[in-house]
Amino acid sequence: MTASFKSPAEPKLNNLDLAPSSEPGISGDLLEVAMGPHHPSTHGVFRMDIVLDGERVIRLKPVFGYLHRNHEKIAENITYIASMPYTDRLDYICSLTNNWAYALAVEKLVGLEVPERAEYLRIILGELTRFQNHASTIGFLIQEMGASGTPLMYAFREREKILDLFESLTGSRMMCNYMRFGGCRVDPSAEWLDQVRKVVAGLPAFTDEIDRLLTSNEILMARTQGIGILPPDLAVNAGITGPMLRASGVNYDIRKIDSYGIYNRFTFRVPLGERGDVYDRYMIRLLEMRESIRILEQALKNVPGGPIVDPKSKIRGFRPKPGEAYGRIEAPKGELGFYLISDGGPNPYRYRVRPPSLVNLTILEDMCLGAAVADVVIIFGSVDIVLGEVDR
Amino acid sequence: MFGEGILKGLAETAKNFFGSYVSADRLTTVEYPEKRLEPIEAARVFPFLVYDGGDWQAGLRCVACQICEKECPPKCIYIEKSKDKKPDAVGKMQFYPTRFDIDVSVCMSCQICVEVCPFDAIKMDKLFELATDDRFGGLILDRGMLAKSNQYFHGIHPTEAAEVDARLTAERAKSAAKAGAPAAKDAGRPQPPPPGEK
Amino acid sequence: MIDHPIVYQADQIFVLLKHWLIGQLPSSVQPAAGVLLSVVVIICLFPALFAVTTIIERKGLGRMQNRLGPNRTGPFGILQPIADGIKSLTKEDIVPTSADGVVHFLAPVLLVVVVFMGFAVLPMGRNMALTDMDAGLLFFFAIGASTELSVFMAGWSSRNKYSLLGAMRAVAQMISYEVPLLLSSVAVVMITGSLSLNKIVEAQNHYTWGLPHWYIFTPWGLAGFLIFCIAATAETNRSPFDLPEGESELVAGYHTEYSGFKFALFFLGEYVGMFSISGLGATLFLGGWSAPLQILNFIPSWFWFFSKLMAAICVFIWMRGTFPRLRQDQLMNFAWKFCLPLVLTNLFVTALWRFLGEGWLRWALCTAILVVVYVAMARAEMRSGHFGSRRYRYAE
Amino acid sequence: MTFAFYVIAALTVAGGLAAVLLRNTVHCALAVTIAFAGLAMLFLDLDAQFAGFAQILVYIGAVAILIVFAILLTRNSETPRDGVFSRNWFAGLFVAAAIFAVLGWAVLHSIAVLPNHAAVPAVTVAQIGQALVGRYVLPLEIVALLLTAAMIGAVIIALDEKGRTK
Repeated sequence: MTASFKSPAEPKLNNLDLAPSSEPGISGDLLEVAMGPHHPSTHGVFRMDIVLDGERVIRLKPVFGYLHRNHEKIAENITYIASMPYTDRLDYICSLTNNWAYALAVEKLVGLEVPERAEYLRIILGELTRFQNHASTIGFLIQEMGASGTPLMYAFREREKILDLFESLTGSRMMCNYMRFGGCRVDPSAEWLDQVRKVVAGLPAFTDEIDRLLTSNEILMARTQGIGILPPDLAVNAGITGPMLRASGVNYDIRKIDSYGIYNRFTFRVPLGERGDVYDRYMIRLLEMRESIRILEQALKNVPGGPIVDPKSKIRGFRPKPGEAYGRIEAPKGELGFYLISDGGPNPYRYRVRPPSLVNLTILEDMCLGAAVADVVIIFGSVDIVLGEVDR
Repeated sequence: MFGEGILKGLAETAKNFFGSYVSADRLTTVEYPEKRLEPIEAARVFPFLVYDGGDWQAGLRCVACQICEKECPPKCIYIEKSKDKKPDAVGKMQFYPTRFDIDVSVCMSCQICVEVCPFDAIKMDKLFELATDDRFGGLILDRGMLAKSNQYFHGIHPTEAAEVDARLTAERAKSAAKAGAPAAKDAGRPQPPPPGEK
Repeated sequence: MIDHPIVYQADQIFVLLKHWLIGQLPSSVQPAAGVLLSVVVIICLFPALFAVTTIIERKGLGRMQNRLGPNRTGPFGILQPIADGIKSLTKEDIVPTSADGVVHFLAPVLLVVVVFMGFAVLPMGRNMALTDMDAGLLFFFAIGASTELSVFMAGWSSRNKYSLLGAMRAVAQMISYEVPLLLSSVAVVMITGSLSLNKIVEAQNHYTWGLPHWYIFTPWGLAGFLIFCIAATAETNRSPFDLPEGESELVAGYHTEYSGFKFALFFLGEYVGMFSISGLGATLFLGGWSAPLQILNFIPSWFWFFSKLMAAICVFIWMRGTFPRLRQDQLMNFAWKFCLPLVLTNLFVTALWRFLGEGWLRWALCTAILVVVYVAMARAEMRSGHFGSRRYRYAE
Repeated sequence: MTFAFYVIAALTVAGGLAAVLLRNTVHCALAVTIAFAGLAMLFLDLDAQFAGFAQILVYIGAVAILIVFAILLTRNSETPRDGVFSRNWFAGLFVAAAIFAVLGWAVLHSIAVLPNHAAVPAVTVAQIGQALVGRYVLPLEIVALLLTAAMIGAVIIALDEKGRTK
């Protein structure tokens, strides 16, 4: 970790009335606990080496790499299109946005035009993905607080409907492999779009349900408010993106800044938090789900006809001219970028992923210092990571 | 007020408790082996090889061009080309695979092989109950296991199969016309993919 | 209505049955046989109820979460508890090498013995208490206090950090919540003037305009009942106070190192503890075995007791399906800084109620005091915890 | 002097002895609990329900737990290497014997003074309550004050430590 990742200020004790049991500087009764890689609440194989003073965290070292699959090196040895299914496996909750980011990077590299209809489809699928990702993130977060899975099951109930849509369009529920360079793979039928409209019409009921179930719950407030505070300057310095950054009050949404795709045609707002604690991160996700529904409603109103893939695009014998390109999108977890260098061959010369999960996770120690072990679990849950993307 | 949020939460779970008895929208669970979900047409699991007619060995559309083997991202396909030739789906003399294995423990169901195949020979299956007690051998599907009839293809992906059939019929007519002409010089070479086909 | 012979016999069917059975024996062994019979019935009845409860819990939680719950064993999965029982009986009993074998073995045994003893004083119907002890309530709490020791023994003897932490948490929590639990019951004792649970039920078994005189229908009774519920939830380590076994932090708490039959005993102990504390709550505040309406008096008294008990269990399950759990320091703060002042206020209000005499004045005054104190405490609590609802701004 | 008395007495004494003689401190604490429980049963055997249940509630529910917690928090649950016996054990024995002698003397003398040891007075919980807030209200209040003072003292000690480390 570089120096800029460290908090400039003394880490604040997060609203916890625990007296330090030893003199500062004396490490008398410190307890070292390795949380993970086989711990129920580490979302997969992830380890946190925690040094505890009583129940207070005084050091935390995230250890990752247990799920490393050599994604970038593999991608440099296979053709461009063959990497597309591999991007599904980065953040396996939102494969469609991963596809989109990679397709965007290649489109920039080659200069392909995306047809209108494909742009609309990408927006619809991207926002559905964002919705189901945020829903399950909230579910997992509350699950870690011990709610025996109720919000998680509600989230999965809605996610089920969205995944059914994905399956009936792309053939797979999670590993969609749907976007292609310069468009999309399959043209959806009118019935499919009607189905989407029906599902989207039911989504506000779900956000309201989660809202009633959780938002004003005193236990949730007591557990999450003032816990895991991430100050805006630290967040910016550490390169945090996505809902986590916005929960700290920084207005940074790539959908607004880059307006990639056709996001500039839709009206939506970017919710911003003030304190940057776990509750803010939960609320920002909930509010973003509502904005996603707004975008979906606008996009579904008039999906234009026409081709869904640039006729110049081809799958076999795809050799971009030498050059480089960086394509980034606002993935549900933050800025997902793909950096490509082409040397004119069929395989990329360099292929690099900028994973939001990994970058957002680097700040974990600064948020957890002074918190209790029980809080570490929910702070970790509020970061919203998928280990497939962290370790690649 | 203190306690209000707790009561609201309790009301919500109570609503779901009773709602799960009346609304199928809430209770999405299906008791799997006895009841099954309606099959989704686009669903894909593992690839299979399509053959026409009744005999799978004679009717196999695959011409062992090995494009899918090359393009497969996890490299789970293994093909051995034949020495002799047999007529393919459109009636031309082509090679055929003497060996065509797919290791489904490696396959990641990405459908790239289907997209790159110029002969509509490999398609995605929907069969997912492939559990076996042999970790290695049991998960390698050979030619015989992979070969499924065109009728089966029509059964699982009717729309796509109809498109493919229309295309193949057109090509069959074309090649029949060409075969009628005396200069059938490139009959042995693999057909270039028709335009528009991916 | 109870005077009607058929109603009377239905009501007293178990009592009459027992008398008839004992009447077959020589008179010298009759007292001992009577006790033995009752004990055997209790020891068989509540594990059976435990089995029923596990299936209700799993089904109910499932339905609350839009799942089906267990559905494989028997029709609609109702044989699941039998399968679970066979499983836990036949599983290997693993004792860690470094564990303290004797204490490790004694802990679940002690827990189960102790939780069953609580039923000795609970009146489960008219004339259906095992013993009519003068200090019945005191007995109940004394017995309840002993469960802490078994929890500690389990956690300590396992020689596991998680177990020990879970046990310490559990014991600290149980001691803390015993105070509001006891004090909320003291209000009932103050009004009834007796520690005998039979007398407490009798005192509530009156009707005005067909409505019962249960203590929950008084301001102090309602407040006491709510605090009793909270404290009982914490006493039994149920969600949202299930920190001792908080699986996201402590794996399984004090019974991490238990398996097979010993684990089943802990599980049984937890549920039987729930039954006994629910029974106590029903006895103290919900009129025990008395019917909710005078016209319903023809239904046997034991039916009412057990339906109240099961209703309480369903509330436990409902809460488990809804709430996230608290953090340890918040849990302690809640007991000492919120429940304790409230329950002390409630004691004061109860005394006021007792000495103000009949009339609307005591209703108004007692309600007002309780509401004002509750609102003030709640606001102070939320302010000191720095939490509350928030508003969010949007960037266009 | 019934059979039950002998059994309970033997249990109590065994618990007390085990508390002194066992090597593991946590085992000692648990043995003390057995002695407490035996004492409570003795009370119950004498028909003193209130005293018996109060004994269980206070000594098993609170004191035993306190002892156990104290042992664990000071991290001395392991057996000391140089044995559990103090070097000047005979002094302790002497003190114990002296106390036992005084108690025995007092008991033997009071038996002679008691009017009729066959008549067991039926004391209900209500009577104990009446006596506590009636005749003995002053001692009760003094004890309560003492305990409150002790508790505040404990809190102050704890607060002081916190202030110092800050």
